[in-house]
Amino acid sequence: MNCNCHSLDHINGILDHQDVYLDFEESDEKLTWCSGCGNYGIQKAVFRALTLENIPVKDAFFCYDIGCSGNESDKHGGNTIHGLHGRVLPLAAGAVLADHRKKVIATAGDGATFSEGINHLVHTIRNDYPVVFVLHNNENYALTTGQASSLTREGQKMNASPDGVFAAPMNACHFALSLNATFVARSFSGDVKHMTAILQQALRHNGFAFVEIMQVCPTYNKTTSQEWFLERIKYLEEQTEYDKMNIDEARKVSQDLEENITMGVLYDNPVGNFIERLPQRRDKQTTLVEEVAPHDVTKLLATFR
Amino acid sequence: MNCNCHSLDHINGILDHQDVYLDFEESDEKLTWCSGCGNYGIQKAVFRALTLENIPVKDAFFCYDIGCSGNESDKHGGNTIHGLHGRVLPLAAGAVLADHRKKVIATAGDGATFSEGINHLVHTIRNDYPVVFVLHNNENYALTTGQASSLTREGQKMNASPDGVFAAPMNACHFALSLNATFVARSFSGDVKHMTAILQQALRHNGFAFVEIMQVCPTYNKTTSQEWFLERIKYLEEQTEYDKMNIDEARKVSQDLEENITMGVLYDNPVGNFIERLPQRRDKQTTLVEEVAPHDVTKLLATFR
Amino acid sequence: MNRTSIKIAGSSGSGLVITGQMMMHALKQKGYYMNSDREYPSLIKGGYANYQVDFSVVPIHSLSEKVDLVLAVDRIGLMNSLDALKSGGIIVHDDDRHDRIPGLDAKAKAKNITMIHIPARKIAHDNGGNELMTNMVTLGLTWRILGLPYEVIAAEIEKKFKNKPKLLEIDLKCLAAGYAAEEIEHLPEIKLEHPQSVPETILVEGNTAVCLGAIHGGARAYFAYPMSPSSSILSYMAATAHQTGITVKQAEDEITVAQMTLGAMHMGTRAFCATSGGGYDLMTETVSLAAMIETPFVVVNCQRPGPATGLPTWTCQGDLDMVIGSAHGEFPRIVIGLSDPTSCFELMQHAFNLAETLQTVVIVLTEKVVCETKRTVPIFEQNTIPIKRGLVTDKDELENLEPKDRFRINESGVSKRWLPGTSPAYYFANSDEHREDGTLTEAAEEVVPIYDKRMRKAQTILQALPEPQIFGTEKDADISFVGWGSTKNVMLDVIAAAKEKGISVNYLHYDFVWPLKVEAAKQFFAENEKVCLLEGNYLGQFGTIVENGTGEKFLKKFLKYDGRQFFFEEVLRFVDAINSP
Amino acid sequence: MNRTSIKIAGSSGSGLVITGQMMMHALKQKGYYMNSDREYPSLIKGGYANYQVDFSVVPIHSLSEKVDLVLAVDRIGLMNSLDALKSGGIIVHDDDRHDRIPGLDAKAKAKNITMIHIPARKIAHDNGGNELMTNMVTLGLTWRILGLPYEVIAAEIEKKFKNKPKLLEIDLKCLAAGYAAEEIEHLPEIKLEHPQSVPETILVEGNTAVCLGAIHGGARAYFAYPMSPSSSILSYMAATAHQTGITVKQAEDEITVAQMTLGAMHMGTRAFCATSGGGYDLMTETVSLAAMIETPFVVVNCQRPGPATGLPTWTCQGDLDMVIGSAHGEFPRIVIGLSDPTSCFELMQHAFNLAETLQTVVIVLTEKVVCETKRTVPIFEQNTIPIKRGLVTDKDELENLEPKDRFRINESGVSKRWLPGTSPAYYFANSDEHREDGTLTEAAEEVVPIYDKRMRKAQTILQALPEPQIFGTEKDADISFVGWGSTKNVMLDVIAAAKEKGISVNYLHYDFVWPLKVEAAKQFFAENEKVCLLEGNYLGQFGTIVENGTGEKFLKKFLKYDGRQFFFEEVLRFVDAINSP
Ligand SMILES: Cc1ncc(C[n+]2csc(CCOP(=O)(O)OP(=O)(O)O)c2C)c(N)n1
Ligand SMILES: Cc1ncc(C[n+]2csc(CCOP(=O)(O)OP(=O)(O)O)c2C)c(N)n1
Ligand code: SF4
Ligand code: SF4
Ligand SMILES: [Mg+2]
Ligand SMILES: [Mg+2]
Repeated sequence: MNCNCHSLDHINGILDHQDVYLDFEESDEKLTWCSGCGNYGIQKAVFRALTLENIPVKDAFFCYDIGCSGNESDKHGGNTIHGLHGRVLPLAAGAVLADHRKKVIATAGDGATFSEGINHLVHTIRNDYPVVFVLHNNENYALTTGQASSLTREGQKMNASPDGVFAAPMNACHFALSLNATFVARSFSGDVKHMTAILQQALRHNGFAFVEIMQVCPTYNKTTSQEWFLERIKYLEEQTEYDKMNIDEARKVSQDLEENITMGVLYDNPVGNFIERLPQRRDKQTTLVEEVAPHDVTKLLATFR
Repeated sequence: MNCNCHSLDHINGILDHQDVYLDFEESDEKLTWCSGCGNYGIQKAVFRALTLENIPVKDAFFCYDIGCSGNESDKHGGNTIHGLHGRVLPLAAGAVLADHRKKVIATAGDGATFSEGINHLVHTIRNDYPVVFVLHNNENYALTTGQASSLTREGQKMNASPDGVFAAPMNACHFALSLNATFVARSFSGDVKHMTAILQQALRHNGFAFVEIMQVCPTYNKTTSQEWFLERIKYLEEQTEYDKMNIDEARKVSQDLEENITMGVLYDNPVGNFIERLPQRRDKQTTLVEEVAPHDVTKLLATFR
Repeated sequence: MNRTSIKIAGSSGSGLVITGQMMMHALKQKGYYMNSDREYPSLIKGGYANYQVDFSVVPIHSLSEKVDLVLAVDRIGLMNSLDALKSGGIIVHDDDRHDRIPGLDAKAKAKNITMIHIPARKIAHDNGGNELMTNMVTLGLTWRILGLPYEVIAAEIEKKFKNKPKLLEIDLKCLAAGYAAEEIEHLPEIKLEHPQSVPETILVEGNTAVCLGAIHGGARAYFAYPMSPSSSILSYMAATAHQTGITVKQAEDEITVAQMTLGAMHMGTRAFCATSGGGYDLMTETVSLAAMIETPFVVVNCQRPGPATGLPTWTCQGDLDMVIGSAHGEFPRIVIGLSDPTSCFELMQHAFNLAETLQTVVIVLTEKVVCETKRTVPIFEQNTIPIKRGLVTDKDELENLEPKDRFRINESGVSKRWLPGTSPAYYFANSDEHREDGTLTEAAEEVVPIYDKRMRKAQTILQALPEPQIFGTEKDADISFVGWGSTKNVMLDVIAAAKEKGISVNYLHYDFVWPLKVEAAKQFFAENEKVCLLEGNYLGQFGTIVENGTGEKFLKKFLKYDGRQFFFEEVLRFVDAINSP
Repeated sequence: MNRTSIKIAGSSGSGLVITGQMMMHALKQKGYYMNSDREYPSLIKGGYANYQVDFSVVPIHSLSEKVDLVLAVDRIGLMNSLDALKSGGIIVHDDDRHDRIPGLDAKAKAKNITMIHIPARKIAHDNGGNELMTNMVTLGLTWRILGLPYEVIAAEIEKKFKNKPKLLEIDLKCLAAGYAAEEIEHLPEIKLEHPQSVPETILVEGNTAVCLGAIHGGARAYFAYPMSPSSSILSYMAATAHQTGITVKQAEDEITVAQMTLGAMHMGTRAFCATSGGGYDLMTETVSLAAMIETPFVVVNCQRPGPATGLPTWTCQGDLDMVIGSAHGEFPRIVIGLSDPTSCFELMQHAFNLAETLQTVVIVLTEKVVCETKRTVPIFEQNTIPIKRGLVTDKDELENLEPKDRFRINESGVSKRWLPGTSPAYYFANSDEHREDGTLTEAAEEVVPIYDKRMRKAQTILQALPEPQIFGTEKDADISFVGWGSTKNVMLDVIAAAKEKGISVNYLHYDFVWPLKVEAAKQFFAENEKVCLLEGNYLGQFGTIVENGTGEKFLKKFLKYDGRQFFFEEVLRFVDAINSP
């Protein structure tokens, strides 16, 4: 159990690296998420985790999707791309393949991830690109004013679903596990410490780290509120027996989204990320960025003479 | 066990409805799949199943993807769209929503289904649109000359993967089952009778029927050949105990793609298809096609006065 | 033309829209014609937003640049109000500490602005109300300043909250307190003209009118993925689905949306979809397919400024070149531009008729300012545009069709179309190049004639399209304009206003933007001396099409691409500048 | 210019390409210049296909409409051979029952065709060979008819099969038997000119040259989804990855491909991707994003006829309007057209330099006939086009950058660019409209200057682009042409051939197709009387751009859209027709 979510190390760690932390936080513009929005906490946890992992601004690279989750992406320190709706994963994958020395953090909503971009999710998992993915799961399309996503619960009445959603919701972590993701974790926007601890582990994972944050959206999702979650959350860290490398167990504990919602690192089983498995790159020490230079093609040309 | 694959009913049925069958087969142009290609058998089975289910040409509608599977789509009887690569499922869904009296049969390759169009697969399954989907799984991109698909086996050397594929292949049926598809079946291109029987059941399914045909492609897939399959195929129909409504069992039997490859209807558990669950359509007797007419909007206008 | 403009200003999510719309409904009962707009950031809450209502005793179509009164609901609203006001205007607000906003009072004075402070928050609280009800107080006060009778606005509030009697009671108290305007010295007054009668109008926004046009025109399926400013089409279609019985599906992405629409159209229903530029990009491959298989296709592109995410909640006319040029391969298509709710209602019906009879892709372009603007328009006339489908329906004919009738090579480029299953003759809708019956061909001598046929359709389309319309003097105007889409709205008001000044202005408006009816433009250039372009983008995209088509050059181009609509006064100034250089 | 054309014809998948390429390699050893093309259906096996090789003692760039000799490998090949031949041509075949093909002999006679039958199948069998080895027999015979020395072709075969000694032995026997041509009476002869020396050339296809150009130019990542005719780029990049160390990824779809390319470019490597029209449609939203965040982006669009699936294995120049018009929103971009392997090699390097230094999208258009055609060209010269990146790399400068330097508003529209992490100054690459440092803005007064800045880049681009090139006489030509892409190839041969006839032809070729360097075209029109267009599409897309840009009209437009390239003779006939009407 290397979770420090119930200790003070966390805050001490931040205090030790105040400068790093402030580099991320720094902004004189006001954040404009709704009050009570879970995104505030998630953002804080991401910066804390980076700080605690001693990853300074210059070594982090942030890729944001379009949605409430991506709003405010221009109000913190760090190099970013705020890209297109649904496309953050391949963007982040391209970035990290080019410069694997950067920690690439990709952020997207449930709409982006499980509708517009689910093709990317499937294949990012399969390819195990070394990206930390933070899913802001507020169970709706918030920025477009509250339509249902694939993760909205059955029966919910939403904008454009006045009769209530009638397909069963997908389960984010379970889906990732069904594709044999190498790191799958879940946390809650209301618990900054837990999120921080989880994200730290995600940052250390060698491969694609899938982190679902169950995020409250008081404006459009009245049902699964802060209180609703607090009543249902179970921390895996409190369970001493749990084997993070057992995917079947992970699948089992991930399943319940109604009664006992399991939080923690559900699965962590690195196999060597995409770049390490790519035959022509295996032995390279440099990044693709560093390698841009005229490449002699004389030998290749010789085959056409 | 309502499979008739080892009886003579099958052929007698076809003989009884020769005219229907010939309407589908009719064409004076030569089919141009490679010799030994599994697509010949699949096409035959589709026509036989339609014939045996007494669905004449005018009541069937065929949607084809781009790939070898879709080639030859203009050499048989029936109304068709031969659409775009990867997009056959939403096309078919749109068609059946408009005219649910037609039996809509969608056909695509593994490349189309698990790469370009996997977003559609996920959501077609979730929405349970009443479409029969015939997956021609030849484990490669054949029409573009043999690149790897997501279903190509690990280690296979393919066009553009000279070192061999290094991601584990997806399992088509298992993936469909992980999304709680309501009908999942598997058959083999070398067994027309079995395919016919399976497709008949698919045609009777109320909802989305996912039918994986493991298809030989002697040109680009030398590994999983006719012989290879014949040595490994196990028919579910020979197993009297099997409960088609138990998804956990289905997931279990679907898993093995190496030693004992299970063929048959793995899962069949209709819940009422999309159209039936759509509140505003539940009580309608007509199709959307029949309803095209000026619609009086006086009442709607009144709300703006 | 006497017009009054009121702006309700504050932070996004603080009840601006509801307040504005209650005011509009009350004004409507009095018989005013109105136009409105909502400006807001791409955020759910916070950030400056406003809701503007312009009204008059005669129909108006545009918005004023500056308003007569700002109802500032909070400090953000107050801080933005001075710039929004005409000199001599009025601010109604509830900011106790407004004198601490640096320079505010001085600036107000310099601009001769009257600032009316009312302790609305306190009043609301005293009456048992909450934060949002302060808007009732200021609304009451505003109504008083307008010199309009209390009962009218009170009746609106009663209608709105009739199901919430408790709330209603408090609301009415707040409203009344505001209207009473006690303790306010020197209450200013805005003198209004009063309508002679209450015209038969509806107050409706463009996107709703798009829906109504489609519904009336027989559309039976709608597919969409949410995207500003198209999302309200989805909301309305879904909200009315029980009444209309229409299949409405929010799908997983725009590719799906386009494919479902095409599949449904192919089977023979009327289906459509809507999106904005980025979503349209994703649909283009399907557009190309529709063109190849000659299946009718209707898509609405609700424009907002790009590239990329751009300004998602603002307006522009920037996607014209894109919808004309995008989607691979060569094929004809039709582009229609919407301008006001009436045009939305009617042109959607034409869109379906053209798509079906000409078996073509029809792209309907609209603009955020058309989509989301509520305005008063005459009640839509129904049954004026008969449904035309161009289908073979005659029994005998159906019996005798051959497969190759479907894509038969002919002069018009439009072959027979029948619905799958209605004739013994089946056909292949083949995305591969094909023969007349849809069977694949790669033979040069077969490819050319079918390619020619598809391209010949462009001529048939051009003939089928209605001519553009001239507003204002028929010819020999002092100043002339050409445009499309929302440009029409401001031009209508400018023509009237210029006339009052003795300047004759006319305007050539294209509802059917592409392919260009070029003769009308040529004639317009021939018959008018000073022809200018008014267009909401950087490049003057339509202007270039007109110039290239006619060989003429615009005297001047007034282009705007800051996300805002053309305001009445700025165009009038442009006219003045041309008129007396 | 003496040229010889040979076509190997038969059903797809029957060894045509291998046979053709062995012949080409042998001809290359003799010092001939060559050009070739492969026509095949979108099927894996079956259907008529052919491989044509034209060769000469001087460089040639086009193909002949009709050939001198057809090597028919099977009945399908034989049945298609008459139409392919010049009158007086030769057919080499092995069809015992050719006399049963209705009308074949009569038609052959009428066209004065010599039919040479050789029992190749039998010979192959007698020597222990299989079906495919019959091609060795006919190849040997063909080589004999060409009067070329046996050793040269035998050496090629030896090289090819040196790792399969058993096969080689049989192959050589077959070849020898064919060459011996026993029992063939009246062996015809094709008299060839013989090269004086063996020039230093490579035999390479366009797509390979694209790869080599990119590799040489420092590209370190390639992303793709298979699609004809771009797939061979992926194959080559993957096949050479061990040598180059380049990250090559076949991704799940074209959207992914575009996004990965953009992400990689943004971090500072050189990455590119390729596709065809339908795949490009899917990339357009990403193109719009690249433009908004001003990240360089290089994409190769390998054109084939559309719309939709169209003619996937055939050629055209039909996507020009599309790549200029597609992707929502307004922004400048560069379009480059490839023509021959040398241009592929060089222009790919320019594409990267332009994309990076101007922070823009560069779309490289190529055509199936450029992609897949093997031809002899001089060995590519390396290190002639230095890598230019336009990055801030100076340590001090990097230390002192501010975030708003990234999108700073300036005259050129090109602000400073530095790689993420190389400077303490970070920046936001924001798809929302933004200020100079990338922070979001919706304020009109901030939107306009940054929009202007991005659009001003169009001027900087135009100045940076090289001028188009004139081939043939500088001015006052009898007949003139304008074109782009593969048009150049046929024009080079036509200019030479026309000159021999005493007709002076010149040709204005645009490598950099968009934005249009308009002055050069104006001057060309001014200095030449009869300017025509030669373009591989229906609309004459580039022609319209030139006409609109210059205000001039082409005398005639020769447009072709049947999936075939422009053949040498048809263009020459066009020249004749114009010259002596
Ligand atoms: C191609 C495209 N389609 C649609 C949109 C509109 N859009 C913006 S955000 C969003 C959904 C947001 O939902 P989610 O991803 O869950 O993020 P949230 O706002 O809930 O954080 C949509 C549909 C878009 N920007 N681009
Ligand atoms: C948008 C788009 N991308 C790529 C292609 C090229 N393409 C045609 S078929 C095909 C793959 C075929 O593989 P699969 O779907 O497995 O069908 P198969 O040929 O194996 O039957 C591809 C990539 C295309 N037609 N359209
Ligand atoms: S709408 Fe929901 S997700 Fe968006 S800012 Fe508000 S609370 Fe947060
Ligand atoms: S390549 Fe494979 S799938 Fe395609 S026709 Fe040949 S055998 Fe069949
Ligand atoms: Mg969400
Ligand atoms: Mg396949």
